[in-house]
Amino acid sequence: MMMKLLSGDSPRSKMLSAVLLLILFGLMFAPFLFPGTRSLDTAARICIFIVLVASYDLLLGYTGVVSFAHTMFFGIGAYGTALALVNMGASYSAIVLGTVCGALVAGAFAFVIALFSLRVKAIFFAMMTLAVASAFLVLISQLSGITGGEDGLSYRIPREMTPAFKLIKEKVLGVRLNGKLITYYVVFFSSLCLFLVLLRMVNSPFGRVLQAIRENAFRAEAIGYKVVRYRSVATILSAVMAALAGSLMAIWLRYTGPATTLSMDIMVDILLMVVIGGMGSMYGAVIGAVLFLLTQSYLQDLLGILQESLGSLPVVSDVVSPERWLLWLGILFICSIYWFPKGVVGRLRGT
Amino acid sequence: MSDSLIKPRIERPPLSEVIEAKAPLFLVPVLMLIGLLAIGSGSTWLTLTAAGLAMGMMIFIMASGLTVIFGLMDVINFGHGAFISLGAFAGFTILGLLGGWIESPSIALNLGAVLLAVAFAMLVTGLAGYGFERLIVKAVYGQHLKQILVTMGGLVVTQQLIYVIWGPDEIVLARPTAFQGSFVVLGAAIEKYRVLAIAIGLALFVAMRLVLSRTRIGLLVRAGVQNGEMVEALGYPIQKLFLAVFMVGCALAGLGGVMWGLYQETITAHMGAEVMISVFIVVIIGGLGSIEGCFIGAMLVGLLTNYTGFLIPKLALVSTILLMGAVLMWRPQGLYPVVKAH
Amino acid sequence: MSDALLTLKGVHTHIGPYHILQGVDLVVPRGGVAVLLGRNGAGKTTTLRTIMGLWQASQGAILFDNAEIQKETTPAIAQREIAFVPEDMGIFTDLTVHENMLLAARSGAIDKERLNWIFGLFPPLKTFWQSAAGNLSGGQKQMLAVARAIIEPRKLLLIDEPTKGLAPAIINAMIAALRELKEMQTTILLVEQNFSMARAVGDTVAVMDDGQIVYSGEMAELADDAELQEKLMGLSLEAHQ
Amino acid sequence: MQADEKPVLSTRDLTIRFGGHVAVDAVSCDFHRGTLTAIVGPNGAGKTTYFNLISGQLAASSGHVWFNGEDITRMSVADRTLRGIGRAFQLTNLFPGLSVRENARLAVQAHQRMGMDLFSMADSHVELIQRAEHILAEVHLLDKAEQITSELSHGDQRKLEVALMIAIGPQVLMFDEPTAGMSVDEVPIVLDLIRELKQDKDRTILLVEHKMDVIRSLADRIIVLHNGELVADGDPAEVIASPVVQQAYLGVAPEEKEEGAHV
Repeated sequence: MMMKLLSGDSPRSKMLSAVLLLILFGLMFAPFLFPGTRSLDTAARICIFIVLVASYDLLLGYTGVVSFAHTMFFGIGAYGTALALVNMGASYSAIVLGTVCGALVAGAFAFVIALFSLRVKAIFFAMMTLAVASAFLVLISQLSGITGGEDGLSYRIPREMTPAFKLIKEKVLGVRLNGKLITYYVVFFSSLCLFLVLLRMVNSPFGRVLQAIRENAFRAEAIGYKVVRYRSVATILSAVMAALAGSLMAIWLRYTGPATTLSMDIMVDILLMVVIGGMGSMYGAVIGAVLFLLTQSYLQDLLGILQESLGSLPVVSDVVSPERWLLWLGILFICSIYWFPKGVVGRLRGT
Repeated sequence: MSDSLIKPRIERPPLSEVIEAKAPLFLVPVLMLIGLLAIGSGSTWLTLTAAGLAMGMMIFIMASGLTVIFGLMDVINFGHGAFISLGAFAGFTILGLLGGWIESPSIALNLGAVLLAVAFAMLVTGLAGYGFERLIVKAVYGQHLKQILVTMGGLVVTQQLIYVIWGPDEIVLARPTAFQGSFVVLGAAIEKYRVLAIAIGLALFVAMRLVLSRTRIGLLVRAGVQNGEMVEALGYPIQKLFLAVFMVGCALAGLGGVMWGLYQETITAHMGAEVMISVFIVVIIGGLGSIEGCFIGAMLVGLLTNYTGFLIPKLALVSTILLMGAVLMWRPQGLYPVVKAH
Repeated sequence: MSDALLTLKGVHTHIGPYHILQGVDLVVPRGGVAVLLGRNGAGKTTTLRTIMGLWQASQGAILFDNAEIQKETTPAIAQREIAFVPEDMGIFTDLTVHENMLLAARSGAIDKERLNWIFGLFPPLKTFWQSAAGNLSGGQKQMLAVARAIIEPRKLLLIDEPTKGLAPAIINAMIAALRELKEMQTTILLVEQNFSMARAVGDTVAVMDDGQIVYSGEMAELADDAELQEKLMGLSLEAHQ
Repeated sequence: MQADEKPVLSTRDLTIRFGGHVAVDAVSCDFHRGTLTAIVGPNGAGKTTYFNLISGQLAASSGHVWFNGEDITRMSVADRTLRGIGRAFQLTNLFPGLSVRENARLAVQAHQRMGMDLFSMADSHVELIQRAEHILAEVHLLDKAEQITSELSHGDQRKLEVALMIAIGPQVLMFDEPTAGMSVDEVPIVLDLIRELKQDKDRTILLVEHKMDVIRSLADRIIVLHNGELVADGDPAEVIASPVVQQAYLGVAPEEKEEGAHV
């Protein structure tokens, strides 16, 4: 049963299994284990980014295609849901309709991009997606009449999903059972399902073909797989999954703007998460997202302490200043590409 | 020796092929004409065209380094944008120190300050390019996937280092006095700085073409683009050539950075990454590895951005994407591909 | 062994999983034309590329002018005055004939007298001096490839199948050129599949098969011994007639 | 060979030009079921290019390729493969990071056209895996099924190369120098394999090979390419002995006169 859920793709390492179980447990009981708005927000972001990063890994790690348009698809999903909620009011049907439309539009966009550029060199595809995604970002920022421009969109979601809604009056284990909690679990279980679906996809006959294409596209074609078609489908699937993650983000934040969904900074973050966690393994996405977001939220505190103790040295204190955490992750990222290309997961598996 | 078989013979290509080959040359004039028809007003059109050409020239300066590096080494440096920012910051540091020169009404002092700033920026970015090539790029020649990732990592790290050195805030600096204001030509206001940018861009384009066609280094670069192995077998260390070209490419990014910074009068660590979008579009339109294609592509993007920026402001960047799509439908490899994208 | 310009001792070369050269021993005497024969895939091209440092020998020694060169880079080896004409000719097709030649002249300038001599050997090069090399025919490209190698005097020429796919008249032009070079005491290591070409210019001959030298000796000996030829060429022609 | 039977594969005036160079020049040839045809010729004669035109890696400049009465000249590599044209490459061409079993399984899966199955578990298709293992057994690789392909010896990689070709259920099998770069003791294994494959009279085998002893022991027929043209076609013994082959391999005739003039 367990193996079937994991699609036969076991972590293959005691250490990795333990870490994954810890993460699962931590996220499942996050509201009770780590009470507080900030930690719940971090937990929800982790759930959503696991899906987002895993869907990116489908493309980068499994198919060997570098795309910089992943945040565009993430944004399309988020804006789809957001626009539906803004225009149709806070209803469940708006959420469903927005999510479905977002996913469809993302898939269609991905199809067009694939049509144009997947026949050519990886570099070409990377440049093209970067340009298209940036133009999309600018377009969204400028169409302020529809998208709210730089300010983004704030909207209401159904009352049952807001903090104002109380499930029961009493606190359970010191935690108030309100609508926010419900939303968290909606996010958590949706993410879990999406992740398991992705895990199934990469372990399906289709997923194996993607790996074959990554290993040797020429030969994949010569045993009867149409490489362009498979790459296109992978691009579309990855885009749809990213859009669904975007919808979850829209619901969780009750706000959608360029900075939270479309920005190139997020694209870089995703890249860092995939590579540091481990390309070509869905579990790498989990580890990468957890590691990165925890660092983002809490390492700054740590570096802040470090900086205070080094306060007197001018350059050193700049380099370890809390705002410069990305510098260190960037260096870690480059090092991992060179020295442990299978990332943390590869390390834990001892390969 | 029977001469019949080795008799000199070169086939003349049919006229249609000649026209097809030259067709990209007409794109810029055609776009200008369409712009004139769409805008209607001659003086507005002239202002926009000057602005477009100036913008195109600056993008060309930044893109030329990237495309030459790609042609020769098969490396696309996604961190190229970091060198644009780095150059801008280095140049602005010098301009900041020479504040008196900039504010003085003397053209000589103004120009001197700008030249010093440019020289320093190119020096810094050239040296940074040396480090970048040795530390980051050298180990991933020929591995595109890793190359994209690793140079992207380099971009992140360099941006952060800029923050460390210059602080997180943007720097605002007015242009030297002599380059403020505009000329009035045929009733159209043309900013002085744009004229300067066009002049520098043109000079660079001509200089690059001359270096490539007339000098030994240029000969080596052109040969290396085609067959690096044979260049080595003729006794030239191609790794050194790679390094030199990489440094020059980065120095050009630095030059472009200073010019772009002076144009915007504001610089941020992200500015390079932002301009890179146009740079990539230009390189794709021009065809990977081609200086001529890059030049035409840059002019097209510059002009189109300014025309649509005037006509339908919200679609300025999107229009260049559409242009890219159109060019790729016509020529899937770009206008003048030196390196096949397959 | 003072008369040997180039010596290979037990050279092994691996390319990926392939073990191509499996202990090659080869001597190229100073001032002579050594021919390397053998069927496709025997390792002839790999031998030349290994000498040039384009592929690294995994084992063994390569001595040129009494110096070990097997660890050196390709440019360093070329600067020892070795010229290489690769199998695919390595023409820079976007460059003109002139520019191709100019690049091969490492001193930076082309010696006029020598150039005229080359024009005499290969007249089409003069005609197309300013044309893009890509417009030349296959035979003309091959002429350019050889001309590039001899634009300046070199100690050793490595030439890989200069007759491949060429018309007889051009092959004869090649033979004439190689004979002139031979008279000028240029040392040449020539890879060939075309035995008549080999016989026309070779002093010594080595035959390769499966990554090893299976025969080496004087060309005259092999040329006279039909039985040996059959055995070595792998084509027992007369046996079936 | 039944000459009256319709050919499985035929090429008609098949030509490809690279710039001015004609690499394959109007080659017309029929290949019949149950035969093994060896294709010989000196370096650069166009043998591998001819293969590439048949299997689709290169697009013909003119002429046609027919397979079972269908014109496949403009078809993609994948479509030709699925129709039954299998190819073992000159340079080993596998999925290096995957296991040997997975390599074979992928080829079987392609043959069953199951690549677009998104939601079943690849490992749950037992019949597929069994078929893959059966094929691995056929090429004597079953005991190495768990190994990562890049770690195999060169000889074993060549066997796997053949396994991938068999797995796609081909009617036409194309071997491009199957023994190139192999050590002496590995060569017979591959030759035996080809011999076994030849037993199946439904299969048509095309073989590019240089070693004449190999050709003599395997081929029913030889065709000779020289400078892209088909210059000889027929019974092995006759073709090997023919002057045209002699000339193609040993050099050009005019040279003799030249020699006379100089010596």
